[in-house]
Amino acid sequence: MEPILQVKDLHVSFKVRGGEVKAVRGVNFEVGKGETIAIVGESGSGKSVTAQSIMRLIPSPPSLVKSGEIIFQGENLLQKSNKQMEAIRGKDIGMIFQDPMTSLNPTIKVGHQITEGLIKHQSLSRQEAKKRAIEMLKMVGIKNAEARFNQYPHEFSGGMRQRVMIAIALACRPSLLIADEPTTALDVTIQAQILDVMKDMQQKLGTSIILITHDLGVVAGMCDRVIVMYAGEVVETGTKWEIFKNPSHPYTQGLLRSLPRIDQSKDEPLIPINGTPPDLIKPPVGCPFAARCEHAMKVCERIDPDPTVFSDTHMARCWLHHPMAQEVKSS
Amino acid sequence: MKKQRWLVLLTLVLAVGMVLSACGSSNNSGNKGASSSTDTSSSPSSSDAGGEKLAADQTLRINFAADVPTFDPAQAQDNQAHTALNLTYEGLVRVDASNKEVPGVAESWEPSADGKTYTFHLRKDAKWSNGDPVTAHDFVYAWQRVLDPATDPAPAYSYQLYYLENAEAYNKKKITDFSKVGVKAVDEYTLEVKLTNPTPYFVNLTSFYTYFPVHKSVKDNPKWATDPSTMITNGPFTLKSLVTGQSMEFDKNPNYWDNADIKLNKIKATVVNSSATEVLSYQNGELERAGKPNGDIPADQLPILKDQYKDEFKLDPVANIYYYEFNMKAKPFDNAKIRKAFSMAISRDDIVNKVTMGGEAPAFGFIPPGIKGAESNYRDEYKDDFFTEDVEQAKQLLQEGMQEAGYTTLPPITLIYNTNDNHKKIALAIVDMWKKNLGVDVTIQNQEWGVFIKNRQNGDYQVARAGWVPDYNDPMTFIDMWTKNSGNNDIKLDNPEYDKLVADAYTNSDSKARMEAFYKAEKILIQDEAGVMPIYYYTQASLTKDYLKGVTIDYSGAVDYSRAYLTEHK
Amino acid sequence: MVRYILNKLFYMLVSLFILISATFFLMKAIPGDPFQSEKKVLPEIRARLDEQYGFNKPLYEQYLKYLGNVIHGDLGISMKHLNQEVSDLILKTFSASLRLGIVAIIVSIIVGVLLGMLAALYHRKLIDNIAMVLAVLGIAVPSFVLAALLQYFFAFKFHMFRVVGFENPMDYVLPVAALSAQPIAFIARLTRSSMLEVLHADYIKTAKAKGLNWVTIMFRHVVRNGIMPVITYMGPMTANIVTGSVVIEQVFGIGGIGKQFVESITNRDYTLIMGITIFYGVLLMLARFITDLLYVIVDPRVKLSSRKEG
Amino acid sequence: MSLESSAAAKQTATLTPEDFSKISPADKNSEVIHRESISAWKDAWQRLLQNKVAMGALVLLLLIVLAAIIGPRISKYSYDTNDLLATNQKPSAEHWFGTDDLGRDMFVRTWMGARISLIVGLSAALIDLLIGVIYGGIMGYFGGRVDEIMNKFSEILYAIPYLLVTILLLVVFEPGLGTIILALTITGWINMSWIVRGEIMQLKNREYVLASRSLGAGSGRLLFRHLLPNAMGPIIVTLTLSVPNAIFSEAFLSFLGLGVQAPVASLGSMVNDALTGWMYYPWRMLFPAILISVTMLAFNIFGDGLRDALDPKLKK
Repeated sequence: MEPILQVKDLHVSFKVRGGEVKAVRGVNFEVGKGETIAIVGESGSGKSVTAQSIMRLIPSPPSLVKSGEIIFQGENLLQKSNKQMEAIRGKDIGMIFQDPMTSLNPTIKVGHQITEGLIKHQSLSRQEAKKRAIEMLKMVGIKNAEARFNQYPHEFSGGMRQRVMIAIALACRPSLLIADEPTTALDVTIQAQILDVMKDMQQKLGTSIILITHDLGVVAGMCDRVIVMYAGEVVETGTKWEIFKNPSHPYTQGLLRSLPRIDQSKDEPLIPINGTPPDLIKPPVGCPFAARCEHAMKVCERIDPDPTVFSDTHMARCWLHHPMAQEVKSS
Repeated sequence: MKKQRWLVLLTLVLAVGMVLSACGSSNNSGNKGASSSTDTSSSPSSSDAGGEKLAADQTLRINFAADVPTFDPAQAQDNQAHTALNLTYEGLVRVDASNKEVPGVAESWEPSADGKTYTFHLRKDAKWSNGDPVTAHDFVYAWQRVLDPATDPAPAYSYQLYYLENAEAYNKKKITDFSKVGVKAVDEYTLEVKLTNPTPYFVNLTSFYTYFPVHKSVKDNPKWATDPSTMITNGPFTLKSLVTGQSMEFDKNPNYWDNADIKLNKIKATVVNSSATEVLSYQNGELERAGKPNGDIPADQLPILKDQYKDEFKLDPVANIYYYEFNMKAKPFDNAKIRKAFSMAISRDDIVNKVTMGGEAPAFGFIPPGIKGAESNYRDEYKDDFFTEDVEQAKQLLQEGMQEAGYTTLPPITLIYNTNDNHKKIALAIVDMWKKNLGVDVTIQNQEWGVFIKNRQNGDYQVARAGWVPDYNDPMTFIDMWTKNSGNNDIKLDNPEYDKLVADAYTNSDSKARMEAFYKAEKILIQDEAGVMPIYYYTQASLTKDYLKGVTIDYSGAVDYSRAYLTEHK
Repeated sequence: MVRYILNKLFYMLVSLFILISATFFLMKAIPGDPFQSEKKVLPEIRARLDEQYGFNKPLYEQYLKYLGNVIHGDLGISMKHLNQEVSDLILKTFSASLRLGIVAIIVSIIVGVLLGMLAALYHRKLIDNIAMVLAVLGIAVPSFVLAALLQYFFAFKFHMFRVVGFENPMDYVLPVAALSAQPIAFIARLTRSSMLEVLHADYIKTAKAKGLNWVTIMFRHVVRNGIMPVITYMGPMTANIVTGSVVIEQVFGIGGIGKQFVESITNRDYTLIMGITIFYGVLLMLARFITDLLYVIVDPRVKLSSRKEG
Repeated sequence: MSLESSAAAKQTATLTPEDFSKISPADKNSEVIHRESISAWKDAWQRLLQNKVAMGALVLLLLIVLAAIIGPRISKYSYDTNDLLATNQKPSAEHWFGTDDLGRDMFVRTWMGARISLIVGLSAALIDLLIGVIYGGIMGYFGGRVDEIMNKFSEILYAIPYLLVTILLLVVFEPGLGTIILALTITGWINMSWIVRGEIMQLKNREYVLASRSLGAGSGRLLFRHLLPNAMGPIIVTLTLSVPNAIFSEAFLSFLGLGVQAPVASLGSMVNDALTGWMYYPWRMLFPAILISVTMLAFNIFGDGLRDALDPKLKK
């Protein structure tokens, strides 16, 4: 599959009082055409920062891309001027945010929030843009779209607003959609609907999707590949099946264990991951997960492990896969 | 939804429109004054007056600290109205710079032998601003208006006319026939006035605004005195425009009989009640005159301005007195010795030299210099040496007084004054002197004017600040207020001998004997009873540009700008 | 909508009624009356005046009579400015206050919003600091001090303006500056914090994600939402400016209604006190009402039926 | 797909089996995260401590209060003793801040004035707080009809021009500190009550309140143990900002001649006294004017800092 986006060794930091939060520390991944990948992790794991870095939406200062490359359709986005980025945002890459209640401007009619991008990127007239916007609203499953066009965000429910956000993000038919926790703020029943809309739209438009979530349940229904992030690093990547069937990083395992499963017996409790992520102002020298890891070994605290590759698509960064670890364990 | 928002917008537009239209109408009247300021009409005869070259633009700019409450002579009561009415009206006589009566509407007058009847001969060329002649009937009408019980509102100064025979009875509804009142138009140009008592100062009195004539047209229009266009006046100037709280403009009256003597073309007045602003405005060349009586100069600035503007700064002694009243019915001031002790324990020199700094004269009596006596000034004829300041004697008097009244310590004492910077400073200084010299603690309390005056007049006080401005140029105006039944006797002086002296003075036509009576009365008031504590005789501080000439200030401090003029200046 | 306005109107009337009643009795409770002066009015004349003005009647009767007159739109005749209709006096003097007030309000909003926006855009930079120091000074210096200083320096020392006068456009500069210093400061701070909030709002991210350019984002999205709190401040600001103009009118000798009000109390000009009270009351209620309506226009989330807090 | 699979074990050479022994949970040098474990109040306090400008303002305020307390005592002069031989003196070694028009020492008077102004400001703010919290608390807690009626009442009261009521009150009652404070609080509490009402209304539907209620906590306990403490942030901020407001209003009343009784002075009345002659005796206005401005500034800045510290929206 031909990648439309490659993220190479991305480092992003935030300046705060008392130091620099190293939010993203050497992230690598790529997204293929028409592919849906998920970036999974707890809050603060750097997944949102990564996504927003692609769009160059993180405010700078205080944030700063220290190093790395983001190659989109063969061009490094990090070297684009603001003007050039404006031409890419919304047109080639669309984005949906977590909270549909706050992502729409409360004082502007919903329709106009959709047409704004169309008028800018596709030089449509107001009339044409309105036609397209109504079309989009219909596509994302909003009934009575003509009337809805003239309403304000507060007249929409949360789910409906997220549909509008999808319509906005996809109005210009971008080749990549970044969805930053699009369902987190929604009711469970609505979540499924939104995911369906996204899937449906992907089929219709052939868009690649980066889905950012902390919810592995969402991943299962939607994605081709999964990237697990922890403390600013990618700790495991793999296809959906590899991750679910054969999670190779204790953190991934932990995430899966904390998820209710249908085949789970009643007595088997859900197991949370104890502890909290490390302070990224002074990231640990070793494996960042060591402090919370039940399998932690002495080496974990000292040295951050390199990736262990299991297949073309599957890798994890964990000392447990080191040959020596296997020996110690079996001995 | 859409519809609703339109409705909102509509309501908004309507509401704003309402407000704007409300003020639009009054804007016009404001502009009237502004636009007329540009027309400089015929400049005065450039012939020089006594070697001085007149300025081409004879526009005088002055300030009034408050609006003129009324332009109706019958209703006027205050300084502002006094100045304005002196410009717009003229009575039977005028008072000149040396306080002498000179012909006004009356060309001449003569008293009868008993001093109870005056006959005024009116000039034939006196005209109202609309061209009508001013006749004796206009005076009769005006005076009847003042005295008529039906006049609404009742003129508070009607008592100024009580010298006329039966005037008081008519005003108090004891008689209803006005023809019994002592004023009669013998013919168009002869006015005969009968008085109850011989009143040597009566002619002078007719220069006072309550005695001014009023045009008969006012009968049908109760609002005539609020609008320049309906004011028909007979003075040297007419009111041209009036913007409440903002400005007034007076134009020279072409119909005035003596307009050849009137050199000013126009008088523009601002209405600013901040004395600091007034002085700044003067310093900035926006006024030709600032200060009393219509405005004020901040006490803080007096000593500085006195030096900085040596040629422009003026302190005119005026026949007003600043004093404290002791409530003779309230403890501990029901004891004469205590009152006297307090009065003797302060340093009036310090107050005028270091506190007020307005060149006032320390007062040891009650009748100010500038009030006429038998021959010359009363104060020149009778010295105010009723007591001297003496701390030791004051202490002793206080001891004696306390013993008489049976005090070991004095009850708490509060001094009240009405809110004003100058009163405050004086009060603070005096209280401090009492403390230092007598060892007495006195609390001071400032009260808002209305509250203060109510308390004082009701006798709800121990010591109160007071001031008195004469109604006419005779000691009587300072003396008859302390008779038992006088409404102004706030100290509650009750001295039969005093009352008898006043009664005698009323009926006596012999000047010398009257003055003698006043002196005896004053002695009772200040020396024996010590019911009031005189502090100083006022001066009036003002700043006058050196090119402004001919402004006259009368004995009471009232100002007359009608004969003023501007000489050439930069 | 109509129902909302009627409801609002009803409560305004209730407020007005309470205001009138409270002021009436409070005013009558003040010692003194319009006829008092250093020289006491003769008792007979006094009695006649009392009769003419109805002061000899029991208080409740005077009150009911006044209320009746007000309902018929009659504010009566001033007791000090003889024979002048109170309504005339109010309109005449309000003309000056309105001119001063409107200019001050406009200046406050424009300068305040601009300062606030600059400060927000250059957050934590020099411009921000300068703007905020200015804003804070506006809050910290009493208006009567500011007025006196402005007058002294700019009119007297530098001869740039007249000390007294209110006719030419130039005459407005100093009083307006003194009067709007505080509202400017307030609006600038309000705008700054609200702009900062808006700048960090999610929907601004959405707008950026759409690829809109900076200018469009600023004008379509940021400014409109950022100045919304300023609208809520319009009501209190009107009150502030009306109150503040009492001082400014005194210092600059402007014949406005504020000066008139203070004088009317000193003079115990009952009818004028009541008239101005009612006028102020209606004015402020109207200002608040208009603010509410404005808010509805600017913010589609606000419905007329639900009032905003604070 | 090519994964980054370069030298998977660059340091493997130095590793020993010992490195791969498991660490017991007890030995873990687990990350102790401080942020979550401290209470919201301490958290706010720490944020405040970090805000240098706000802390500067607080220190300044404390200094002013201190000076207002001891300032008049360290001088040999008394605030109300006249010295007519030494009026309007420039600042000197004898009189640090000069003297006024009656020769009174300006240093003592300035600090006495500060004392009075602070008393007025603080008392007015505290009374506003008391009435506002009770009234607003009742409105917010009971809601419904009670709220509707009480709220309408406060709205009606709020519609009455404050200046008017204040002036009338000051003229009706005996002038003095008490009357001024009364006049300032007569409508001052309304704003506070609305803030309290809004907070309580928001809070009372929170889970912990519902939980507490379901456990049978009484109204009083709920209001005072659960609701008010949690509404304290906005209340404190409003309180801080209403102190300078009251000080300013008193100054404004002084300008109209309705301030405190002489010889007692507030900063406002001193400025007003000096206003007519300030161009000749600038020190008489300068010291009290600067002090009043600095006080206003400090309260405002500190209030802003408090708001920032207590506002969870700005938490990073």
